[in-house]
Amino acid sequence: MNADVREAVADLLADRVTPEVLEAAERDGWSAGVWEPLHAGGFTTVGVPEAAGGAGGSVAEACAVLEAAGAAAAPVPVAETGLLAGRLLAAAGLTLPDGPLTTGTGSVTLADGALTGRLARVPWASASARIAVLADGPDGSVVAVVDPSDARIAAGHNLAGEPRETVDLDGVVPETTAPAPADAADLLARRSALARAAQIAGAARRVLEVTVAYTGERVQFGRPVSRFPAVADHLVRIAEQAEMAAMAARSAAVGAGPDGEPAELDVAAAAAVASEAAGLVAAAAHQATGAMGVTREFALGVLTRRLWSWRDEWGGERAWSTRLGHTLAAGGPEQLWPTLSRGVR
Amino acid sequence: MNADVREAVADLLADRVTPEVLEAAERDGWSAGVWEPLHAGGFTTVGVPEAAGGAGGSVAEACAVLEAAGAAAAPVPVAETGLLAGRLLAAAGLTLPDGPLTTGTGSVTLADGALTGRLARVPWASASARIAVLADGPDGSVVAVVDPSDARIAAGHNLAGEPRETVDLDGVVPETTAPAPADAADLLARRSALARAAQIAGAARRVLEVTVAYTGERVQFGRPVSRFPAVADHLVRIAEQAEMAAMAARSAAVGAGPDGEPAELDVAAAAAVASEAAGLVAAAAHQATGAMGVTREFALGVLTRRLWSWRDEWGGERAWSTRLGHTLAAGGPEQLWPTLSRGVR
Amino acid sequence: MIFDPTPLSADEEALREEVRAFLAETLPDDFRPGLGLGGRHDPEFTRTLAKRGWVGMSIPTEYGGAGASTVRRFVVIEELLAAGAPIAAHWIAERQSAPAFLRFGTEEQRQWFLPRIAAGECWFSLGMSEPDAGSDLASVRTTATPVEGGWRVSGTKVWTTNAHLNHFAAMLCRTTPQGEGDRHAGLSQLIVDLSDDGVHVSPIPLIDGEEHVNEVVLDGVFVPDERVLGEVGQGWAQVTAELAHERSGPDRYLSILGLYRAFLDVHGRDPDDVRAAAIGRVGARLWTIRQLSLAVARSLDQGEAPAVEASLVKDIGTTFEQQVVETLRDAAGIEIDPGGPTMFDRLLAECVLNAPTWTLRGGTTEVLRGIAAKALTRGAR
Amino acid sequence: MIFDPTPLSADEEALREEVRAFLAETLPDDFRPGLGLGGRHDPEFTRTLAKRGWVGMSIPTEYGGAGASTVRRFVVIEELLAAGAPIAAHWIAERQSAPAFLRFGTEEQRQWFLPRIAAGECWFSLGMSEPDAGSDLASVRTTATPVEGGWRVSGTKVWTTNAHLNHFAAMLCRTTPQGEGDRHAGLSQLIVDLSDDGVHVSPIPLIDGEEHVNEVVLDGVFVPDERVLGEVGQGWAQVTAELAHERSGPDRYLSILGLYRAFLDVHGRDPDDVRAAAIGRVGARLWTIRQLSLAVARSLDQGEAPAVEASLVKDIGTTFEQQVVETLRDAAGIEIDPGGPTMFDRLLAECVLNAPTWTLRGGTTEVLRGIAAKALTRGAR
Repeated sequence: MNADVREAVADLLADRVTPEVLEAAERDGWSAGVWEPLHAGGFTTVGVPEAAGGAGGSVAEACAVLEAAGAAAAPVPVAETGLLAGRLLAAAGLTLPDGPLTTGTGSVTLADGALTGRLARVPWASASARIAVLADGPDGSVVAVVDPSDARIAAGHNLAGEPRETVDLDGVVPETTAPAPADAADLLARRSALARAAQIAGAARRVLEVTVAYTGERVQFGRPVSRFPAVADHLVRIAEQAEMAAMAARSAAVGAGPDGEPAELDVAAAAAVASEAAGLVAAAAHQATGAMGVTREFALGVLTRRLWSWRDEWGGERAWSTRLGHTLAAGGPEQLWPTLSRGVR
Repeated sequence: MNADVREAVADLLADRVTPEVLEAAERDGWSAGVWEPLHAGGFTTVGVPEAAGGAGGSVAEACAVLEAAGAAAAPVPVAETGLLAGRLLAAAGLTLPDGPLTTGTGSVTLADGALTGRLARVPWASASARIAVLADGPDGSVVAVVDPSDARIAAGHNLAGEPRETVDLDGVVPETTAPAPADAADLLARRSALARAAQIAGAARRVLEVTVAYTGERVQFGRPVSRFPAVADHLVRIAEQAEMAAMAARSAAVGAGPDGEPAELDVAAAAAVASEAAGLVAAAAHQATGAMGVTREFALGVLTRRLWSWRDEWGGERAWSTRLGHTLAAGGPEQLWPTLSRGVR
Repeated sequence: MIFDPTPLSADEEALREEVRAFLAETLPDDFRPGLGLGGRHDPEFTRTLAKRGWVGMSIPTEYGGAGASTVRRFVVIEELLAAGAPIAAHWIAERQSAPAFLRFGTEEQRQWFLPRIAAGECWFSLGMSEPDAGSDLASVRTTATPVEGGWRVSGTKVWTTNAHLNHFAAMLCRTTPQGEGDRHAGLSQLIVDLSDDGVHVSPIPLIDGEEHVNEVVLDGVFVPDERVLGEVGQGWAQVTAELAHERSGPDRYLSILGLYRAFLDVHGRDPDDVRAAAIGRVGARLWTIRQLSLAVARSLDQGEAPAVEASLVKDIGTTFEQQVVETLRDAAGIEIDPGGPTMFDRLLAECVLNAPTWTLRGGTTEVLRGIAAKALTRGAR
Repeated sequence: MIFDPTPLSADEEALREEVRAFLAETLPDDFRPGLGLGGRHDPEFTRTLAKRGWVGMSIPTEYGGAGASTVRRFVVIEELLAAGAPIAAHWIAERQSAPAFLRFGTEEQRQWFLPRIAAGECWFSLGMSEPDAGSDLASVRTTATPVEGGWRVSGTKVWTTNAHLNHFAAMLCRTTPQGEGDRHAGLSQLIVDLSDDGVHVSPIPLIDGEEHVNEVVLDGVFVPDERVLGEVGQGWAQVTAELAHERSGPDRYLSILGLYRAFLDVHGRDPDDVRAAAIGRVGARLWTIRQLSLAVARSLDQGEAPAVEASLVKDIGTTFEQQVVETLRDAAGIEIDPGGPTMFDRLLAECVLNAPTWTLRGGTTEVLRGIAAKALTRGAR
């Protein structure tokens, strides 16, 4: 099931995310040409209940989409539209606006019907049709829908050239608001970290393919460089870390169950493992491919620049490890093994 | 000069520290047969002023002795007698008692002429003729000389089977006392950490020799295993870390100047580098030598068990790195490079 | 490659709870968990386990076993290893010898050995390594010479764990002199009775002071024809198949669980961020590797042969175990004290001395990475 | 092996202070330090340095240089790199080309090139790598064919830093067709004037968005005989000697100093223990590696040839630099923001993108370790 979703998205993106499209997306801020077919196929809102206007499906299926999107380096807010903003809106009983969506973290207040505050490093803000904002209202937390053209947006990027923008709300009147569930912020943070873990897993897997292919074709001193023990060793490390990242992300996603949210412990573990894997995979791949790997023409940099970015977004290895460690420590030694050996559902 | 000292001690120990002697020392707590010639040659109190009954010489020369002793895994308190207890006594204006000496850390009080308190993990306490104790007296810090037979001593060891004993003083009347200089404790800690760094440097160098020799002789699949890239890689890592440890320990020692004490920053750097090197060298050597390396008959374990012990005594890699980091941070960014590029004297 | 996570069924979870309850009842409160190769050699414990059907679980019922799936065996083994239970007596018999008899043994051998293994009454050692051979297992010099009704075996084996306690060992022997060609030809597996007069077992002391591995000198030991395991001359193929079997199980990531638990107990109460990060790092990786290992077990039950995946998981696991020791040691920030007051002190000392051997068991890091690299690059062409 | 630490003389320390004062005066307050290969290409700065005698310092006075020792040059270079000063214009000319002219050049070449290099007016690129060659530098396909009065050169070179800005490049060319035997025979070094009409330079965009490395296509470029560097056919020996020259200098551990300083500035005020440990780790290793590198320099001045030591130091240094980026990134615990408000933000982004190239310069990790391993095991037999 999840494998089918992954394959469908991979097929759909295969010929669409070309080097030219990626270069253009870095200039333009995103790629409408990649977005349209994904959106038309219903892949941008997998994991958001149909009742809220989403495509339905589990968090695991949404992560399957993200793995494929990560492998393709698709320059569009697919994680943000579905698992992040989409589910945030749905949880507050709101219906999804059409088009790309995003959300971000920051301190925003709703007073007298207007929003004031700043969201930092919001992914794809300018390219989005709407921004879902979690704000402090007079009667508690609310989810508000904002048109980005009502906000002041300052440019910003990650290492991969993906937009990460500063969104200032100076008394912006939202289109809609609704009370947010008590755990909305925490669940959003979990899904965000899980989304990046899934993207990392996909990209890491693709790095393995690219690196194996290149080192298999490239001949030095009369034989393919993949036969040199040092290079072969890099390939094995990449494979191991790609397996780790994928298993961690998938386990956390599957553990969410058919309608549920991923567990805190699972997300923490997946984020920590995927974040570390991202760095190790990128380093080993560049070591194996040498100078060619750092040229802009070669397929590797597109992926490693994303790995280097995604691993720290919504918390990196140390942050999630620390959080997980405090949780495990609080459980005490007796609960350690029962907690860690709790199976996926 | 330092090289001459190293060589003299290495020559002296070469035939004396045999596997049988080491096994016996683990049973007996030390080796009188190794101690005697070192002591007779004046090598146990190098770095302690002649005026105090030491052999004279600089901290760097003392560390040269320790490098050679570390390489030989000499089961005797040569660091403790000279750089540690010896200099502690000398700094308080006391003359060295004859025979092996030691010292330790803990909370000890001098009141009404008697010492009360506990010293933890004191090296070679039972084997020592006297223990130099830094205690809080009524008029400030004092250095006291205690006969170990007046104390309660509980057995204890490090991973290498070297005695690390608990010394309880229950109202012990010291043989002598003298006011301690204000910075006695801090300087003792520095010299202690530097001493272990020097021992690590010597042992790491010896691990390289043992591992290169073994992997060069051992034939597998028809050629020496040192020719296998994975093994060759381990050898290079061992060499690199041995160079790092030696350069760090020697730089800190030479930096102390002819009569001085090693600088805090230098010791912190040396201890951090040597401590990390110890673990890396031991791991790589065992990986390169396989099953043979973990047998008790083979020369490697004698050294690696010491590396695994010494790296954490008087503070390990993280403790010294943290201390160094706070010092460098306090100096601020402008002073960073000037501080680190201050040459050895 | 890249597995999907596999859920445990309600039955499998119930089995886990059963084993857990049994262990809580059986092991004393101050029990010191065994590390590494599966804990201490305790015939009594092994027999008690066997009564519950938890020894030789995958042996078919007709031979006295439980006929259990790989995953059910995984569940039981995992709990035993997590507790550091004393399972060394039956460890090799159940993990290696029983599957070997099932695959290569005669019907008579199966009927004789398997019920005894499942009863916890028949314990095996491995007889593969020889002096100066290292990972070059094919450089076997122990020879078996055909004699009336069987073979006469002479040679020396090393690293034979618990040969002084166990009943039998499957010894890899040269049954045809080595020719010019294939170094792997002419090898056979013979079941040697370790109580035979010609068998001389002496301990090889290790740097941790333990003496549970042995040198075994075979001095003209007679092995009857009916104790040849599998085909004469096929020893190499049989042994490599066995090695693959032992690759990716829970023993590849649970050697450190006792240490980890003790760290939480001693240094994990309201930890600072350095210690919390260490706890989290270990936990996150353990949680993930466990899913990988379980996925291999499930895939075996589904009739697949995930040899490369198993190699990767083993390499990941043993590397992880060594890192854990360093991570927890660093986070504790203490001098190692083998006789120290806490369980963590004592287990840390044991782990530091033993960790170097963890990457040697069942194929070194280099061998495993070689297998994996070959598969990866083959896939690409 | 294993060096002793070497003290700097009062003179050498005074020189350091002089350079430091000069830089404090010359570089603007908000100066963004250059990383990696020695900062930006700034002819004006190079000329200013040259006026002080700090370009081509080791060139003898008779050729317009300062005739300085290796250690004095080390001191100056170290301060320039520590500040991340814009020294790219003269970097290769002074580090590689000047020593090559001194060792292999004709008297005429020395008299023409060396004073210009020392004056900061003559800038060089390297022409070694070719497409699909990687570390296999001997697989040269650029050919130089003898013609009346010189050679005609055709082929393609890649990874030629600043070829669009510099005056010359020493190009490794095949002057005799490759035979069956020694792949290293028949190579020669020719000095190509990069302003020649037959030279076509185009940028190779890198993942950091920079375009300072080039592909250089040589389309029948004429090189007169007097621009052959060294002996025809001896190119390989000359090039490997040059590579040894560039191994263990301060550029192997100072690429990260700007980042490290910025970390202290932004994240190092009253740091928690995690950040303090990171600061200390970097500092301790930097302090040590610097002494190793200095020891190599001193040993060169004493007439020794520490080629193996230099390889080890280079490998230690570049590995260290890559680790530093990870250590500081982890300790900062921030999202990388290439356009972020702090110098640390911007330098971290640059370092993460560039770090992969640091182990490629001057012999890859694998090549260096190969050299060292050979020396280590030779010593043992």
